[in-house]
Amino acid sequence: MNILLETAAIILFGSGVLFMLVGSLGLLRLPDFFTRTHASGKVDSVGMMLCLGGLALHEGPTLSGLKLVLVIAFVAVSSPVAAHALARAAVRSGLKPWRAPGQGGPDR
Amino acid sequence: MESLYTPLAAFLALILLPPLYRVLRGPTVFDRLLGASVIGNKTIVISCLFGFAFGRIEMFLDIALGYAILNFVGAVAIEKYFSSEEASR
Amino acid sequence: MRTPSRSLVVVLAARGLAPAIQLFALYVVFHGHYSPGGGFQGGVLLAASFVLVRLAEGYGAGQHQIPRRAGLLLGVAGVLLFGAVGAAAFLTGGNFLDHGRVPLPGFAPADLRSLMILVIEVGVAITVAAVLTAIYDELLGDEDDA
Amino acid sequence: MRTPPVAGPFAPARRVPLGLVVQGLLLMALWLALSGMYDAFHLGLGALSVVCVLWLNARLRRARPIGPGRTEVHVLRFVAYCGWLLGQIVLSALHVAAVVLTPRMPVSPRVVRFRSDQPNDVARMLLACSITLTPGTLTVEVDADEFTVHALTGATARGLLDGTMQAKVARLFSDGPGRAVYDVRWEEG
Repeated sequence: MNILLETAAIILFGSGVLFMLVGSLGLLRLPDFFTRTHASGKVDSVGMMLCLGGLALHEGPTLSGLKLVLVIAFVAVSSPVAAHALARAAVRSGLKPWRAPGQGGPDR
Repeated sequence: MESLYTPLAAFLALILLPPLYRVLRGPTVFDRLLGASVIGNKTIVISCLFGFAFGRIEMFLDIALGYAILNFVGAVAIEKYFSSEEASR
Repeated sequence: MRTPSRSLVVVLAARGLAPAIQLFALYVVFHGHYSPGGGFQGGVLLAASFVLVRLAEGYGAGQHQIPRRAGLLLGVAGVLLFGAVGAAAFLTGGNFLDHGRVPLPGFAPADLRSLMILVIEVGVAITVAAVLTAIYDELLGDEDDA
Repeated sequence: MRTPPVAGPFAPARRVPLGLVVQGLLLMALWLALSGMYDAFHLGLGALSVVCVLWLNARLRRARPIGPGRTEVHVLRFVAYCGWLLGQIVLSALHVAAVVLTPRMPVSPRVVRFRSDQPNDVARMLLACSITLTPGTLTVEVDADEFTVHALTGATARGLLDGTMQAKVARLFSDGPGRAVYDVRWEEG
């Protein structure tokens, strides 16, 4: 049982780190601010929540585990709000989204 | 898992480099801010890891929570600033 | 097309998170003995929550939470609390901030010391929160109230 | 995030609304989770802090109530919704990760506006946050009923526009939701 929990924690944490890596790569590769917000701001916060969830599993049902869950909850509320606020500010200050050449409209 | 704390923290610190590049080079100011917020996110995870590594988890968790709060308030402040200043680049 | 000057998402998030942030700030103040923090850090977090409400909803809404005048008065009150607790030891001939000699009957000196440190932390927190909020108000007070 | 019933001009002003009690209990639970010290002294400090926080925010809430409409959440539906959202988030995080890792990076960002009937402002905020939290879609603006969303690929945009999430959010607050998604417009470059 203990081994199982520990394995689950390591898997969660590892996948979180992978998501963070992907988020960082996306931050480098994607073409403009809005697309980078998709990759970094959110793939990254998903990775972060997975990491903290793994740590919470590792800690087990103690007070610190509960606090880790609190941190996750706070990030789950605050990170979309922060991303929205930043994107909204960008739009309002006149930043235009990048478009792939020759694309637009509903179909891919 | 205990033996993994330090390598994982080192790896996370390594992943901080791409956002740092964005902070330094980002074409617009929003790219820089985005990079900064990503660095903030990773700092939270790293400080939790440090808590485990040093065996003072409750202390580092408080730090992480406070850091997350200030990060969020900072993001809202920046939104306020740039949506009131028109055409600031 | 009309666009609202304030984001609904940010306003409601500030409404929802501000109480939690304030409670966490008070926790940091009151548990300064055992975990990092204490008066200054707690005061900063408290000020962050007040500034968050002012940022999200504008200066006018923040006035309903901590009015500008009350902010300055609280800043003074916090310093006075600190000074009063520190000077209370003079009454029994102790030194400044010699908490064991504060004339409160019914406490052992050790208990008295930790209690008075807590009161001082509260004074520091009140001052820091009030002064930081007042600085925000003075810098970009009513002009941003769209 | 509950509001007391909107007080009319003749409503008694000084009764304690149920929402305040619930909020106080939630804050006390938060204190217990944070504090970890359960002696009388620290519990008393906790109660004092909760009262201070409630007082600070009740004044703000009385002065500026959150818009009209009932904002009580169906708790069980909310828990179920959180679970569903978690699954969606992981799925679309995998999608975005795949997009980023593909060498030629098939992104085709686009901006889409749509309207959605939601019972109140809290529902709108929850919907906007859910959209943003799902990787691949990003709420840029919320203006009354109208949501402006930036999507990373066509697939994520279509996934959003099938209306599942909107209907689920509306059902958290009321039983007879209106139209989930209508008046869809694609921003032309």
